Amino acid sequence: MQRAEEIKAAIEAAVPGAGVTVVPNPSPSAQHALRLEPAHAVAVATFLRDAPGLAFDYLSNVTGVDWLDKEIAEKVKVTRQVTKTVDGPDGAKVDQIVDETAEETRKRVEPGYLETVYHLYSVALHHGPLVLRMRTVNRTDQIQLPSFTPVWRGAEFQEREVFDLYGIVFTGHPDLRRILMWDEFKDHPMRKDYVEPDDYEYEPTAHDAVLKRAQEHSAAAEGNRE
Amino acid sequence: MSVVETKAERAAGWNRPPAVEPEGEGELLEVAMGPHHPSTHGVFRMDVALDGERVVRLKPVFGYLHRNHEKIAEGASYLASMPYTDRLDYFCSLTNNWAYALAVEKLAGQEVPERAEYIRVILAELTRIQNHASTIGFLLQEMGASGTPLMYAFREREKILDLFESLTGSRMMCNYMRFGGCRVDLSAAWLEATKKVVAGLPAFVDEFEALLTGNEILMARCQGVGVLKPDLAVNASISGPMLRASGVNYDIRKVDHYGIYDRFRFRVPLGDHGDVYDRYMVRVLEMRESIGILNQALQEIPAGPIMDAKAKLRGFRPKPGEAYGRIEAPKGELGFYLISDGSPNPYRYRVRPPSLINLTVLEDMCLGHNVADVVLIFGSVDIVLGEVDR
Amino acid sequence: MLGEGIIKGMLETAKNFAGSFVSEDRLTTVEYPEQRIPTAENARVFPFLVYDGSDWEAGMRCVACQICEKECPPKCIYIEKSKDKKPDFAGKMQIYPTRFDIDISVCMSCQICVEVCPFEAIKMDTQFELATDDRFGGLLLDRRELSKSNEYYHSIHPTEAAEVDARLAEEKRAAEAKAKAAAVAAAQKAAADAAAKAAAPKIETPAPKPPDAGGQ
Amino acid sequence: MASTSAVTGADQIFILLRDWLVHLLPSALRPAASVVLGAIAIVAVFPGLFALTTVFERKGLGRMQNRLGPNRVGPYGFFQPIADGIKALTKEDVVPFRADAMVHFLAPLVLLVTVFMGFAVLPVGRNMQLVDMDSGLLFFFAMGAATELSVFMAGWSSRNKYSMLGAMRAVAQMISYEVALLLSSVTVVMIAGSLSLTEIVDAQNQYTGIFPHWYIFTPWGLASFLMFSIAATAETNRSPFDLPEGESEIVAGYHTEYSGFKFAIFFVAEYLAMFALSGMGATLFLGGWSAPLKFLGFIPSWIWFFLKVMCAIFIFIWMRGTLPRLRQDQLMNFAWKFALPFTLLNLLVTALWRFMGAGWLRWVVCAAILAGAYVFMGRMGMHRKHIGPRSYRYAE
Repeated sequence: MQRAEEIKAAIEAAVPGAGVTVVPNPSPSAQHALRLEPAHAVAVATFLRDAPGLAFDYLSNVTGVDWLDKEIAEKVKVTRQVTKTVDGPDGAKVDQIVDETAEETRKRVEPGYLETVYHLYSVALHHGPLVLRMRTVNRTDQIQLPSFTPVWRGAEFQEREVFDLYGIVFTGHPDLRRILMWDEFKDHPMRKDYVEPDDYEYEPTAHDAVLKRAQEHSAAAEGNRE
Repeated sequence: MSVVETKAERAAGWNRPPAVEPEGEGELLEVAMGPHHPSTHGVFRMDVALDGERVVRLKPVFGYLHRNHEKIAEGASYLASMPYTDRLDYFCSLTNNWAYALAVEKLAGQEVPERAEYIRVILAELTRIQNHASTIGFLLQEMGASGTPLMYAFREREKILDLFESLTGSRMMCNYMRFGGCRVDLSAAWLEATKKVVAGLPAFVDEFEALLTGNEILMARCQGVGVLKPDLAVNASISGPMLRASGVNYDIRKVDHYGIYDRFRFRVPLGDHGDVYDRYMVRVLEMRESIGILNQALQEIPAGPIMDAKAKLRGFRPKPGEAYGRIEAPKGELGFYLISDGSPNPYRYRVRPPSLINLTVLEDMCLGHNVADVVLIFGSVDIVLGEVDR
Repeated sequence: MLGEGIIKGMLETAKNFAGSFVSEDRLTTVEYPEQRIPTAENARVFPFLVYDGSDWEAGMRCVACQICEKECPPKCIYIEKSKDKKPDFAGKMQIYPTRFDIDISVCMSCQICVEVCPFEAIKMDTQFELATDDRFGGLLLDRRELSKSNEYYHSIHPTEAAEVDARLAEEKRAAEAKAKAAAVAAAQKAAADAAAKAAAPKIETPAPKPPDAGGQ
Repeated sequence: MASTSAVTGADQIFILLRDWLVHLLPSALRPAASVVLGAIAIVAVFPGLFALTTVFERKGLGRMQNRLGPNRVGPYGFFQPIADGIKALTKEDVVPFRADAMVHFLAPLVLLVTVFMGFAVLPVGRNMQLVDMDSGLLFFFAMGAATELSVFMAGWSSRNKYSMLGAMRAVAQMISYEVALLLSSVTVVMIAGSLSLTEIVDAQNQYTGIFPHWYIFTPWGLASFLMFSIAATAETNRSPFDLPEGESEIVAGYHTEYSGFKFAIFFVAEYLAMFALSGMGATLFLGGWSAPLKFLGFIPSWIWFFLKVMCAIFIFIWMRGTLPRLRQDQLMNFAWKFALPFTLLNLLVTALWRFMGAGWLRWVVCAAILAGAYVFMGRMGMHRKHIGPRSYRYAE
């Protein structure tokens, strides 16, 4: 966390209004991340690469993560003002406004987003990793993020892969095409809500999900035949 | 040496491959090299535009072997992904195991017993030797040496695979390492057999070098071909022997101090030209260093447990969080990035494949060279399609 | 001088050519159907089910817990549980699989099922010559085809099988001791309940068949 | 010469057989029949030798690679070529869609015919020569040059990019190396004073003590022989000059689109060209059918010829087992910048040899010039391309 905070301070000194936040990582690995604002991301990345004390010249890993819309049920302590009738000092009933605290379960939907994660190392100074993250606004239409390929060439294929599998559109990428799936493919298979197409092949031990698919497939095939 | 770009290069934006203009008039010959081509190491395609035999454009096309390993892993438990990692780079299943185990150990905060660390080092270095030997064999195969170096490499590789089989049960799909240790302990007999094999390896490397290193045809074919400049190599995230052949001193065994590599004395060979010959020689020299590591590890291996006492085989659920673990695999930096949401399956499982990322600069290296050089440069990158396409 | 390295290389191949007539190291070919390398003890190919005794159905160790089915990475195991129960090696009544299929065309020989099995019921075979011309039926092994005796297990993985037997014997002893203790406790309770009787009757537990009753 | 007459029977057995057969016919037909019989012998013997060579090649290559090679068909695998032949015959003959079917069909035939023609002038034994031409050498090389046509026909008609690339490579390479091939043979003509192969062999079939007067045992002859061997390797598209069919680069070169028996014909023709050039090399530099030592003269001459050819074939196989392939431009550089100047120099040296008169001086002078030139040009070539051994640094 310490290191991430330091780097955050350095970035904010160099790129005004960068809007970097530290994303803590609770696991024992303690690889804390810096979340960048897409608007300043390329400037921050260039700074990280070129700053003498940081020199994160090696972009090791680029990947995407899909976070679905989350329904969060949380218990909230809610304080309300309620009118209560209490015994007044003179014995008379008096209406009084008091604060009452009650626990309530609230449900809220946290909108999902797509996230890119970058792992940076420094070849010159032999340190790292520095984890950078960026989030899209939502999972449907505002899925643009700036590309880091102009800063680190190593992002070229990996960003293409993230584009292919998650559908994040990298603005500024020189050659944003599908890389693993074929060009005519429509969906983005790594998304959590991706539905596999009905392309079942015979498997003698079909069970669970495969069996379900097999049945659906044969039903569909029956339907087609009729 | 400086690995940072000069100002002028930086001003020019990013390192795009320089455009090569065709010399003569007339149409370019567009050749799809692959997916059915003898030297694309499986199913890989290069869309090449040729001016005569000179390459003016080259676009790699991937995905013929894509099976969405990452998606499969998200639907399987942590343990169930271990055998799948064998199938990424099927030449080096043990280092794949190690990288994955390392990432999970980082995620779950597990400790690895000393003996298990030694076993891992021994197996990883054996893997490295057999991978480098076969890579050179394949490289020479692509150079047209009718398989002789490849057969010599496979002769030694067989001995190493026999060791793998007698320890892990399988020659290539070892599935040996576990989170917090290793699956089965090695016996004294295995250790003896390994010592015997390792004792024979220097003679093999000598034979290899006598056959190849001084060969004028090999030198003529390899030297000055497919040059990769160090600053581009770093900028394009090249890793492994390819990066070091360009003269960048970056060996994750030395940098990350993972495992117990700090205990061994070994050096990192570096090339000065970054061409195919340097990539070949760096691999040869790395084999020699690996033999040194093996000799030390086989001498020093202590007795003790091979699994973390706290490690659980069934019902393994790491706490929410994420971790990126990487090792110096024979092909380069192999990393695993895992996000846990506390369930038995990883929420996100990502492989950082060195084979794919090392191909980023394929076009840069090939432009202006011949078709014959393309297969050579491609072979010197050392890829396995199982890992490229995943 | 030009050609020096070429001549050096040619001498190396000549050495191997000549060596192939005299040295084992330089002629590594094994002519497979006639010659065979002994399989390594740890070698693994496809899983099989271990049974004790001579009757594969009665002696089957599998209790259809379905852990392997869940853990199997390529999901090649299919198990159906029985409605009734049969005694296991320690004499405890257990469910057994009425159907246990492994599709070895899908199986990737990873050994995860062996590792996760708490009952030592599934082990790895070393038999690899399983080629068949029936793509589906021939590669789908049912529980009859999968069942191999414990002696067979001993013959292919002697060290591992001995460890397993020791472990099972230990478990069985513990189970018996527990049963004995329970019986003794029950007897004592009965004795206490009866109160009148001076001595509790000694109850003998029936000795179930030992797991490795192979010698018979 | 007392013992020779006893051996002549074995030595001339084929000639005697032919004459006996021919005398059964009316005299008007005899000259034609004699030629036909000779042609039949060539067409029977060399493809048979080809079959044998494929087995030897695969087994030898296998031994170099620590394996056995084919050993399943027949005793020690020697019936493998029969199995291969049956396989080639029964395979489907695929002609690519939109290929020029006629040319595609003709190419292997033209190749086979031109290759066979070369054997007509080759003296395979004492008096064993189909046609004894005065300009046999010229005829041989003319026929060799005609193979380029068929290779280009094959590459062009296939309508395949790899075939095209292979054909271009093949033609460029063959034409370039033909120069070196011819110029290195010219030295022999200069010394022997004849283009007739019979006379060239006769000139070498002499002995000083027990040692023969083969041209390879002279400085210029050795140099010529080296250049001839290199050029012959390139002419026959054998490793390390097998670029036209470099399987790792352009799949199979000009015969990518050939299958079945047409492919087999290409294969046969490649080996026949190898025999022809080996035979020519033996004739020019190794004394043809003459015995290597005088007292070995009792062994029939044709045995010596075929032994010499097989030795050359073994070296072909040996090189194939060891050497990686050159690149196109390096191949051309080698042809024009090394082989050509060197053979030209060798011509001068041969002239020097011719006019210096016998004595040790011409040996020293010629050998010194050639060795010096070889070392110097080799160094220059490597140096200019910055090719050489390297040293490596280590980081701790």
